Amino acid sequence: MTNTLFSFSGICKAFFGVQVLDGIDLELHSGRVLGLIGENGAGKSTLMNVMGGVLRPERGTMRMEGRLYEPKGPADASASGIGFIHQELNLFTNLTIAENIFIEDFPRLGWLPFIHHRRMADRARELLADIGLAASPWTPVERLSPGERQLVEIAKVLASDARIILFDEPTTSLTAKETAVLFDVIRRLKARGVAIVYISHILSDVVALSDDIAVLRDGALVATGRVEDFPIPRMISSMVGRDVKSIFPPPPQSVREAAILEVRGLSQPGVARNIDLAVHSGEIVGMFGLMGAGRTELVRMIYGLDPYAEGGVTIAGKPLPGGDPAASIVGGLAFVTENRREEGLLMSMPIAENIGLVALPGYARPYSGIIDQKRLYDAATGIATDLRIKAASYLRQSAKSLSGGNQQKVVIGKWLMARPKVLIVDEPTRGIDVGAKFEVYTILGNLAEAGSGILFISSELEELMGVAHRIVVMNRGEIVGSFQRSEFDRERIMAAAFRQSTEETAA
Amino acid sequence: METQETNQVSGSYRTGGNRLSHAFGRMFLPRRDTISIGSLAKNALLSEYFVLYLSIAYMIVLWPIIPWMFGAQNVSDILSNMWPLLIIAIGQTFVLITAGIDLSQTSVMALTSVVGAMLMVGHVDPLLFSKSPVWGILLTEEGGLLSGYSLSFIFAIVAMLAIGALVGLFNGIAVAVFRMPAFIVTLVSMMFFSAIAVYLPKSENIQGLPEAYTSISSGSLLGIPYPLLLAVAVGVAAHILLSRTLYGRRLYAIGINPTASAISGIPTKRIVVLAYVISALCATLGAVLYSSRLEMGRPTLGDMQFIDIVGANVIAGVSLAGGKGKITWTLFGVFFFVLLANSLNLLNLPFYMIDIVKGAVILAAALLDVARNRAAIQSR
Amino acid sequence: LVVPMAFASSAYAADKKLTIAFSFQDLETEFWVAGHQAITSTLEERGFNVIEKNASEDANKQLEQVKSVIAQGVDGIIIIPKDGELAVTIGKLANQAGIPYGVFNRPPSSKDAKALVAVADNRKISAEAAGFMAEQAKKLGRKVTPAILVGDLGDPNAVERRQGFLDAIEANPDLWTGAPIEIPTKWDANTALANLQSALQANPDIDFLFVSSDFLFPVVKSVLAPLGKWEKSGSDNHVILGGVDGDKTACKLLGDGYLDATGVQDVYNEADLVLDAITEAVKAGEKTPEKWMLDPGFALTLGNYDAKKDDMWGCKLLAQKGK
Amino acid sequence: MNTLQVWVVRTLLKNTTIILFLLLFVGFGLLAPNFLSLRNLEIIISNASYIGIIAVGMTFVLLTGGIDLSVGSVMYVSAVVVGLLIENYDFSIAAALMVGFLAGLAFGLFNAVVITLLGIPPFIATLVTMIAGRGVGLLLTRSAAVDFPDELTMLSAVRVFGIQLNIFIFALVVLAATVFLMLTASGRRLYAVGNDPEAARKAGINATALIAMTYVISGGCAALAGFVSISQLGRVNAGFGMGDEFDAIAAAVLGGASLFGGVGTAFPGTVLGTIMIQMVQAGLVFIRVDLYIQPIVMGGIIFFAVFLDSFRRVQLKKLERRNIMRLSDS
Ligand SMILES: Nc1ncnc2c1ncn2[C@@H]1O[C@H](COP(=O)(O)OP(=O)(O)OP(=O)(O)O)[C@@H](O)[C@H]1O
Ligand SMILES: Nc1ncnc2c1ncn2[C@@H]1O[C@H](COP(=O)(O)OP(=O)(O)OP(=O)(O)O)[C@@H](O)[C@H]1O
Ligand SMILES: [Mg+2]
Ligand SMILES: [Mg+2]
Repeated sequence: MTNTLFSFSGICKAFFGVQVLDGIDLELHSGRVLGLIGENGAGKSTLMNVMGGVLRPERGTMRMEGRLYEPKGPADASASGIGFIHQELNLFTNLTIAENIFIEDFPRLGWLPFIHHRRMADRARELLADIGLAASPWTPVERLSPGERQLVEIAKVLASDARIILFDEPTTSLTAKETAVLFDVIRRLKARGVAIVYISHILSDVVALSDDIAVLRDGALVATGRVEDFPIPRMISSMVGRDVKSIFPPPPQSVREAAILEVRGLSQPGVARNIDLAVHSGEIVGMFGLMGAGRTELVRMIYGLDPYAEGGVTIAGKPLPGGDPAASIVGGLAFVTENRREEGLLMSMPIAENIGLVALPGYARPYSGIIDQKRLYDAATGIATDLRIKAASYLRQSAKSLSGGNQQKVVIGKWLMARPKVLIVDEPTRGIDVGAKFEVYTILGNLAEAGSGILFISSELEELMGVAHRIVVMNRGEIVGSFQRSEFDRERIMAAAFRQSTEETAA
Repeated sequence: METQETNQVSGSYRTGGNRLSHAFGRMFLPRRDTISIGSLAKNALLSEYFVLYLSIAYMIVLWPIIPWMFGAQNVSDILSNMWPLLIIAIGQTFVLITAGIDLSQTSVMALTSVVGAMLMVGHVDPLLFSKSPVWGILLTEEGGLLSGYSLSFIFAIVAMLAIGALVGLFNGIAVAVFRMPAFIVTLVSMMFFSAIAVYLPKSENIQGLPEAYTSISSGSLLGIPYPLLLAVAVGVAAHILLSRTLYGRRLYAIGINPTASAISGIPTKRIVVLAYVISALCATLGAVLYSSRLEMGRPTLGDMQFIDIVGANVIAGVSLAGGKGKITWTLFGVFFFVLLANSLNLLNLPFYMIDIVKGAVILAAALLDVARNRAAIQSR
Repeated sequence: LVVPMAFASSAYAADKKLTIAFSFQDLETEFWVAGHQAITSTLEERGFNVIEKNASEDANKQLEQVKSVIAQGVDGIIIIPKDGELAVTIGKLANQAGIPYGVFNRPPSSKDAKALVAVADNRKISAEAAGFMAEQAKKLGRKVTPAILVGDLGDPNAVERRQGFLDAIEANPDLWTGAPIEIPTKWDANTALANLQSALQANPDIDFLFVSSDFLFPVVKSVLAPLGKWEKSGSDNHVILGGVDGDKTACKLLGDGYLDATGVQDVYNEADLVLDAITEAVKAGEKTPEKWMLDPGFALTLGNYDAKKDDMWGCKLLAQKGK
Repeated sequence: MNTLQVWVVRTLLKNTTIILFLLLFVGFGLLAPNFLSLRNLEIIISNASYIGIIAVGMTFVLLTGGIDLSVGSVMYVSAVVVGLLIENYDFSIAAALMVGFLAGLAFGLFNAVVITLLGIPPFIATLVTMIAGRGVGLLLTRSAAVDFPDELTMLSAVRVFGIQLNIFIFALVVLAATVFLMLTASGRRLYAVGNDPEAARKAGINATALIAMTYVISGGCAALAGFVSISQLGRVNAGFGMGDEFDAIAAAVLGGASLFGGVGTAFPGTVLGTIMIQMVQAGLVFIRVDLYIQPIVMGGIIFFAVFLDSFRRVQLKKLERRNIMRLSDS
């Protein structure tokens, strides 16, 4: 067995009395990948933050190559060769890709304080090539998509030749192609003898990458071992602490004739062309596509956030004015956006306030506009409880302090409370655990059961095939295929998603 | 585990009917955002009333040095200085919560006081005003348009409010619809409208306002001075608007995350515009009190006051970054500033010491406030 | 109102000294500093307690300050009001409180409040100074191009002085090449500098410059000198120069012949007038004495420099400094 | 739209500020022909230089999302210190200036400490320095005017490489600031801190030190500006520098800086902003607008400039929207 590079012993961390990590003993070995799994809020990120010097443990010690390791801050961590890709993107949108990559130590012009721009650009190009991101190093990060930004984050750790690299859910905004690239990178690092921690809720990925597995539950290490001894069902049961029969609930038998959401001939130059789309009452329509296919843009137009040149949208026969989210909501439309941090949450506000936000007018008295707090909080806590959001108090704990997965649940809860006729969800299961995923699917299912229509955007084909009645494939701003459940077939759907781009490379 | 969790939550929720109100307050209490379960009430209390305690402590310290500080006369002075400033600062709070700032309030005060005076003034001296651009239109030797009418002052005040609202509307639209930076927009309208305020009467103060108007600041109802009544009315209305209504909730939401708010169907533009209108209206009411007290319309009214207005807000914890603020805080902040000014007047320091002492006291207050916050964090 | 008086008497029981409160609008120019000096020192010489209040150009503040001294129960109040209207409003308060009330340098806008007033007429003084400048211009036997550095339009003194200047312009209709060029200063040296430079750039032929306050002369110098226009009276490039206040600099410049005239308010005289009056009133226990005393003021010019320079406060200060 | 049009539109949008600047210059020129002279441009820049220097310092502070209200007072105090040292303690001019400059830095350092170590909001911290600083000045002078010897005022006439000294200093400050902000590691990290302090700390950037630095720089700039100004005025009254903080912030913001941090440049941004304001002021004097109307017109023009700028941002965003389809499609 390879030599121990890093070890935790008896690490404990509590947030205001809530024990988040208690007594973690764990070892990392150079040249090996440790898959760290656990439900949302299990403490994975917290553990990594302790290691990365972001948080200080209450008890316990860490050793690096046998020597005691006590980081005063992130700087110390990177100084001692620990690279850290945070769960939330950590880029400076007002700087360029190159600058972001080298923000920690810029290449200098000799002894001068000036940045050696050419060297920086060249290094950056190599790295971008490594991770297969086709963009100039001088592109401002604000112009990149989350996916592309994630790649930049990865390039960042590659730049610092770290000996330990922590990946906290790096694939949440990557799609198949980039994930492949990432895995390739990780394998190369591993070959170089780097020790790696890989955190993800996509267990198949974990299996594919890891040598060892460690399972966290409620801040305790409940199981460790070699990957061979961890078939996915065992991972799940030890994460959740009980046996879970299936990963996907069967889609409800509730599809009705009436089309509840109808999109006709929607077009916007450069974004989408002649989109026809219908979601029936009780139906779950999956929308698949590669990153940048234009799904988000399309739904943003449908929902009324972006303008469109031609076409129209109707809900239950009533046309939407377009360009007016408020009207869309009144019309019965709901939209769970793909990045919860910027577009979803009021980070500093309590969970209940966040959940109440959309439905608020329904709890205000006419004229006076006075809010009926009791009813509001009852409803909000009710929803939070249904979604099994894990928090000390729904009324006081701020969304900021929630784990990634629980934050996502808050965003969904916010829309459920508005009782929508049609729910558009953009990548709703990004970064949430199997248990939570199953809950989300069930929630969507129940909603459909109750007669709502659901448009489910995802870059994970499995889940779409698992829960959708029908899958439409989007590609370059056009809908290039539609498959009934009976005709679901991985290869054909993928082919549709890739087709034009391959044509292009041919042409 | 999960079930316990939820039980505990709903439990604390049921037992905590009264904590509910706190829960809402808590949204913006902590400077550093953190969860507190045990020490919540204490912490809330601390952060809510700290500046008030501070002021009281300050008064107690001063008691022996300046006994007449608490003479009926002086106390009533302190209060009469407080009401107008309070009303204006409350308006500012609304804008600050949206992560904006309104530097134009002072110009609104000047402009409305001038126009109001021009409308209701009795007889004026042609020597002074014949050069005014509105001479013969708004203003003649027989006084303003409304002069003579018994209720002229009411119409005048209505007109003042209308003008204030227009200025606010202008600021709001520029900021919310055209996405212009609030600071520069309101700075410009400050230049612009105070210039107009000086231009209309060609620099002259307008005296000879009707009795009914000047008595607004001096008169009282059942022994309660009108300014106090007005301030309380505005304060209570603002407090309810912010803490209890749909509008208030949405205002905070916008201050914290405009994008998320817009996506959640909040009519962000309308709400922000309204905030600027409210700010300008409050400035106008302040102008009514000041000008009735000075018994004149002044083209330079409020010239120096911007710093006090925003300072009072910020010292009390209203954040320039938005999303954070409460009327009670503003009240305490204003009280602190007025008290400070008044005590400096009474202390009879030589003129070259006053500013130094004033600075020192503000600094001390801010320091204590920070220390208190740190303590509150640790105590968790 | 009884209560604070009670406090006050107890507060002052200790010493029989009488207390006079003195609230001045600000100390931003030498003129105000001199006035402030004159009053405070004289008061102390005469054995009063003095309470000073700087209103720093804020009308409200001044009102609040006077209220607070009334609350302290002082025996007399003297103010340099931010403006005439304020002087009236404050005066009414003093009258109510039955405290003798003196107004210095700026006339109350009406007689609604009883006060001891010692004031100069800014407009008249400015007109005199500008008038003498016009005489100088006539000697040139050609038309001249007049310009004025105007003060802050929010300040009545500035407006008055501008009026005085314009009076002089009207008085000599055919002396000018055109309408006077008005240059804003907002009473701020830097603004004055910038705008005067621009004005001279736009109208290089300006050769008749009225400066609304003497404190701006250093600025004028630093603008004119590089252009070769900072010359003594009599030389061809001399710009006929006039000001108001009569401060040290003005006195010096007149002596050296750069300056043609400045309108002088006799600070010391005004101070004495109002102080004598208020002292009597206080001693006699009068509560609301009234008396208007006019400081005739005068223009100190190249013409009467030697004769009258000793009446100008600026020259007195200069002399002291000399010793 | 074909690509050429797109290119034209984009370049137009990218340079609205400069375009407006030229338009104004020419516009005033048409109304007052002798406005269009190099000499006049020089005068304008020269008169913009002292506010410009403050505004550059202010830009540093704004980049971190802070604000510095104390510059006006700092300017006053350091000028007073210089004057008194020369007058009463017969310091050499150079020595006096040096001490005065240190005084400026000291006030900046005070702000820095109060803000970064004691954690007091910049608005309050610098407000205190603004008030108390003015007080210190009054304490030193008893509010009397301070005069400066001719040797010092001579300096305003000095020319370096044919450029007026104050303009030269302004240029140096701008150059230094731009080099620092654009080319050095700390400069870029300053932008990072302004963009997201939390992330900056996670990235191991010493945000505290950087923020502290900006206030010291701002203090130094204020002092320097004070010197430039006294070399022209020769005298300092108690009101010296009052309200300049707002002119400086206005100039920076007009130059594109944001009060929320992370956005803004010393050059061209702040420089253009400052000069534009000064140019309008000069233009209004040139064409002899009624004094009462001048500030009204001024306000109108600045408002228009800012309006144009925001309009342009929105349009640029639209143009830079990614194109999902193949180019041939659109
Ligand atoms: N700053 C904080 N303040 C209070 N509680 C916190 C804070 N950060 C995390 N927590 C709590 O600690 C627990 C663990 O959070 P953590 O982010 O480590 O979970 P995780 O395993 O990363 O979950 P996920 O897979 O969703 O990211 C959660 O219950 C969370 O609410
Ligand atoms: N290349 C790009 N440039 C700019 N914005 C992009 C780009 N790619 C995606 N975006 C935007 O970033 C957001 C997130 O995109 P994401 O990484 O989730 O790709 P995606 O959602 O799979 O692609 P899409 O939703 O467009 O099919 C969306 O608003 C998307 O429009
Ligand atoms: Mg996590
Ligand atoms: Mg998307």
